[in-house]
Amino acid sequence: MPRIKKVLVANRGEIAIRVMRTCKELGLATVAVYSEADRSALHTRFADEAYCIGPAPSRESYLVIDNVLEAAKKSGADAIHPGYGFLSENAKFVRACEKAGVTFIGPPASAMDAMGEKTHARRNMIKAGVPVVPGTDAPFANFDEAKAFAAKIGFPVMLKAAGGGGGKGMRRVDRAEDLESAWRTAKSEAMSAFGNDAVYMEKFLDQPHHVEIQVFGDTHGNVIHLNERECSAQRRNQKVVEETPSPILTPEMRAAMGEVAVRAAKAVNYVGAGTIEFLVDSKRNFYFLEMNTRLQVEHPVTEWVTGVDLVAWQLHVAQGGVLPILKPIQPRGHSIEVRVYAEDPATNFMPAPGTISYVRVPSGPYVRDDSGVYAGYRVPNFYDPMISKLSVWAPTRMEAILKMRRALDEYVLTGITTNLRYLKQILMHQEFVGGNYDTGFLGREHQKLLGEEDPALTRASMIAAAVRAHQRAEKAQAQIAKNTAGTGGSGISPWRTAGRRQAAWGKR
Amino acid sequence: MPRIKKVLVANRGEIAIRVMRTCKELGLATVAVYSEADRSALHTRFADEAYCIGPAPSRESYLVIDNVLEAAKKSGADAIHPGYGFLSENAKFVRACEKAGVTFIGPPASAMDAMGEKTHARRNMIKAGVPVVPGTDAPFANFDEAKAFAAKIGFPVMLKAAGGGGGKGMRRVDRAEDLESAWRTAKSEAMSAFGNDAVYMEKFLDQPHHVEIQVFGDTHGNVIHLNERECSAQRRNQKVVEETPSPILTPEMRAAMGEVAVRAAKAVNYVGAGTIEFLVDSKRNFYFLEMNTRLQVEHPVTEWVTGVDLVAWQLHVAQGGVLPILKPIQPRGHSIEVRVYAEDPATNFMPAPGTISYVRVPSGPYVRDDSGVYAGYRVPNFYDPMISKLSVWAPTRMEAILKMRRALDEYVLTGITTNLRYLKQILMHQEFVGGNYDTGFLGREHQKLLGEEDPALTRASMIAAAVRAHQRAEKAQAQIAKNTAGTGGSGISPWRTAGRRQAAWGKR
Amino acid sequence: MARSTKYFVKNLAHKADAPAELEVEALGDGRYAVTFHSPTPSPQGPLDGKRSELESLVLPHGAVSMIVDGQSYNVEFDEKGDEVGVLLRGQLTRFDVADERKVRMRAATAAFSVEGKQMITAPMPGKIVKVFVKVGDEVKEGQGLVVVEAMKMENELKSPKAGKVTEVVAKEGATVENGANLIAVE
Amino acid sequence: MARSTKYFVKNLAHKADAPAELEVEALGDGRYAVTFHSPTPSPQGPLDGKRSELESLVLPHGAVSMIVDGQSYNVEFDEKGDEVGVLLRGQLTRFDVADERKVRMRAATAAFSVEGKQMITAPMPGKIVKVFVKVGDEVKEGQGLVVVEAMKMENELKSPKAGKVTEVVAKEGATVENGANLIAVE
Repeated sequence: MPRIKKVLVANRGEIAIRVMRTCKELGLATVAVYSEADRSALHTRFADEAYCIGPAPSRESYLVIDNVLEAAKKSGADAIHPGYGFLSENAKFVRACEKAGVTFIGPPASAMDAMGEKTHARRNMIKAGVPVVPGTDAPFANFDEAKAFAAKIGFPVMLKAAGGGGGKGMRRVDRAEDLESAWRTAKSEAMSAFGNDAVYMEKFLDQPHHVEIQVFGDTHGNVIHLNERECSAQRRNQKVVEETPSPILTPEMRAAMGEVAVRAAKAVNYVGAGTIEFLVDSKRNFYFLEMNTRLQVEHPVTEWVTGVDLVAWQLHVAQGGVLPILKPIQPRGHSIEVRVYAEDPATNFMPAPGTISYVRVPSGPYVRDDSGVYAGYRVPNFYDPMISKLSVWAPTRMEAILKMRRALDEYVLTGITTNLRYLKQILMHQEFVGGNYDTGFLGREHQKLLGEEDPALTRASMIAAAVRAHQRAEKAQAQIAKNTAGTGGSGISPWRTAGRRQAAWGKR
Repeated sequence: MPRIKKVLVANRGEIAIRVMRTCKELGLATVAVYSEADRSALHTRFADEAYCIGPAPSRESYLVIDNVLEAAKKSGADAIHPGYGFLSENAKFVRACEKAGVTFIGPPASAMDAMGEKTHARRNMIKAGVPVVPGTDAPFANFDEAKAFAAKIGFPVMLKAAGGGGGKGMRRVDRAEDLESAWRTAKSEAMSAFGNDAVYMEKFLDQPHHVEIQVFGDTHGNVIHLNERECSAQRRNQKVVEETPSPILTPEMRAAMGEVAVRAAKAVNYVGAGTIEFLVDSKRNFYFLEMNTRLQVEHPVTEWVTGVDLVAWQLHVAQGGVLPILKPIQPRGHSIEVRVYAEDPATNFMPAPGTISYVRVPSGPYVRDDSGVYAGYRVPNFYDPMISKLSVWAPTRMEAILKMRRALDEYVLTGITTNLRYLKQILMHQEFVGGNYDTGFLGREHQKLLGEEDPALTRASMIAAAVRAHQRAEKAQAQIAKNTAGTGGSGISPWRTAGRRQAAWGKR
Repeated sequence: MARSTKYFVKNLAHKADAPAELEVEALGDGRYAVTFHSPTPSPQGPLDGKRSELESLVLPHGAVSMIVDGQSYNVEFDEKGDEVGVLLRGQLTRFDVADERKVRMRAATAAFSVEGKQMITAPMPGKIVKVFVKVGDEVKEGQGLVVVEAMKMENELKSPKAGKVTEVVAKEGATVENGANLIAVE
Repeated sequence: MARSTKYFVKNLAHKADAPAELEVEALGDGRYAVTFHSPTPSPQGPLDGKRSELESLVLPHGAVSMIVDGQSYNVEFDEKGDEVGVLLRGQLTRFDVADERKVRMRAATAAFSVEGKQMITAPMPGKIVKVFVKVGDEVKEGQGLVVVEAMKMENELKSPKAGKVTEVVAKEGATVENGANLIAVE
């Protein structure tokens, strides 16, 4: 394969910056694409070249394959890194890149096909001997089959649509007598959502742990794993805190899950960075959930404990290189990542776009901030509101927790509402500190995680607020005095003075 | 020893922040001291408590033992971390802390005494069997002794004052016929500088490498070393780039130097973090130069490759803890640090204090910025102009160099003159990349390191400058149009308009 | 302005509670004395009339470095309309801060009912600095009608409703008493 | 202002060289066309009259994001007096930038000899906007004497020396020709 010289990053924000950083280190030219809403985004400014690919909505810009490829052609980019989200798991895009003669930095389209569709992936995994959540490996022919199967695996069970996800055609059933009505509504919902009323059944796992294994393959048939990540701290089914090693894994479990993950990846001839997601039940049985055929948001924690630059490996493998390391890498120390969002945890995590007035990111030993924003930047309301991934490393888990708390206290980001305080509360919570938290943790503890006031800090804050008001009044007074003196006193138009005083007070 | 609960950091700027970060992680309260010039400094804002200890000049504030101890008393601090510089190597201060019942985080006064004075340290090391630069172990009784000794070790030689350093009473002598006049001037200079005309002689090492070993001791008699740092990139005898491992060291040399360093530290019953500095000649012989009885500026590179938080260890040992690790730590990967100064390399590194208008620090994988500044901060002209230590880690030296270049390109700091471009040129220079650079490197290559223009970038910069001028003119015009419209046109006072236009143009 | 001013600080997380009263006295050189007075017990702990002296340095980007009894607080402010968010040691607290003048202004505004003819009255003794409207003008809700100066600060009184100006009693430069009729909007 | 303006850009690392001439044309929506004209060959490479279209977005903190033929430049500026430092892809270059009006003003100033009586003259046709001094005033070197408006921009003419104003020919509002006497300082 020819050497890559110029990489177009078909993404935006912090992940585009992350990918470009490695490209720059490797001496590769970088090309950004941007929507009209992202002209001032940091990734547009950070790249060597930048091309506009359409209006703000992503389906008219970042998701338009032709526009991305046209930018690649204009710039002469010989490779495209998709980041995550957008076109990163779109097999059609992979094929279009191939046709255009541009290297897609990711797995082949065939591996995406094999893992992209739920029941298909499930069957592939069952064939490869990978444990999946107990259930049927094909849709039921009729209700009696479903009834018999439920009796066999035991309630609670999940009815799931074979044709698609997103919660549509999905029903949790706790008792046998509720099965028939759930069966009917699931089927009709599946039909209207996917035009396909096929449903299948899985054992319902109550508040499992979400543990995933990072895998990496090359074009020479080598596949290795780079240990696990614990991702059970989820709000509204979205990860907000990730760590590695998982506090619930034993070395034996890590080896077993790693072996299964490599087997799963090999079954679909996987190439590049990928992640096998598992659910782990309270008895520490683990079940295949899905494969993400791309880089993950939480890849920095793996980088911290392995010393590997995963994006550098992606580029290496995309050029036909052999994986630099072929045996398991023992994790060194502990790493935690938090996702900083422009959102308000108190109002059900409502996104809170707006203009950032000031930023000072934490730093110092073993603290890494991957962000895509800057002071004065307006976070647009068209895209995911994640503005930074903050990650830390320390020799032990407890030290990593202490370091992350310190880093969160240092993080100053004003002008918009963020989840920084909420993240700090998670890191302070005894269940998190204990390490045995499941996917129900954040939902269950929501009220507590919104935080309580420290009366001493509230008092200091009140003093600060009152003195601030006083200082502004003083400043306004000084301004008036100055203006009056400058124009000879009484001759000044009161209208003017009013205007100035108001200006001095800002928009209050 | 009692547990430390509150730490006063008797320092300022980035090192104060560095120390406080670890204290915060460990749950220790932090106390800053500040001079009148440092009321707005980041360390004053970063600490839990802050006390003013005097006017701007450090001899009236940071160097006044009584003022520091008074702040410790007021705040109830039970320990003092001295950082580096200021009182960090002052045995009198250590004794004063002891008397005040405050734990000094550093070595005992006796170890400072043993290492603080040059000839004393030299004799102590010779006694301990540590190789020193070949020379006399005591001052000469008369000139004939000196003449005979020079003939024995061979020219060139260095005549050095026994009573003090700083270049005073120091003469390089290349030929036998120059010795007598040098002898006379060195002695008279030593007398007037130190009130002591004793001189001794050392072999002159031509452009040696400066390699140092980090050592650590505890109160239980354990001393270990944490590998070396290569610090040969020096301008005006000050380190600007440091790295570990040293590119010129073999594992055997590392082991040998480490062993000698540990022996040196044990000879003075050393406790805490310390550094044994060596000169290495072209035949890779190494000689004891001096010991720094404190944390070094370049400690982050050691932290990167060992995973140790040296400040946390200092705190641990100060409370009587046993060193957490007692066997050598194999360095993992490679780390480089650069010192970012507010100075102008083109005018002989003249300090360039002033107000920082904008900062965006580099980040991303394995990049660490230890700085003590922020946008809007005025770098005062009373202290060392170092504003940040930027360090990186990578699996190999070449990758670390590439990463540092990327990080330096990312560093945006406007409003004051810095050495950022100069540092980038060092990282680009073939001699540095080759790894075999000695202490003469930066001086020899000075002109080249000031950098050359890239014509393409100069052209783009010219375009940017012209368009910028045009945009400002446009803005000024728009402002005039607005003002004119707002007041009904011709009725406006021309004086007012002029004032506004000038305001719109800033101070041009 | 007065060297000492009283501020009413309401914690927006406890809206039902009465605001705390803080008296701020400028001591010069960025030093202030703040005394807590509170009419009712408060969830912010006992507000006992204790006087704190402090130093407050305004930084270029609008944040403040405040040192109270040796405690150093790095304070960032986030302002949205009349509210101010105070971020201090990782805690963000939202307050409504008003001085006495503003409190009276608000009381005056709160007394408005927006139906029918609305008479805008002076919320405190002061001087009419500016009248923006004349009889017959169409005004929008929230549009400025008149500026009254009191306690050396100016405050703009706004129309409580959209409508037409039917009376203009206020005269620029005139001194008015508390409650004096100024402008009617119908 | 004219849609197209010529700027003289001198690289301060090569002070002896003639400045490059760049014609900047505003195309609207933050887009500009820049054409290089240079009287002499330059160390900045052949300046061949090539026209580049570009987009320049001014960011809140004063930096600029400039995209020229797809190349994205993040540009920070560092201004000190008349000089501007341009930091772009790690290279810092210092320039002196002047438009035609400013160049003529400077030529006028440069013609001054600071000994004896100095007559300040109009550097180009324009209108006297403001006269700051009257006969008999003591002035310092660099003190503003008169403001002349030309090409819709105002420029303040400063005293070349400390001394006394001996003549004031300029009248506010008057139109003056190139070279007209304005003010004498002795």
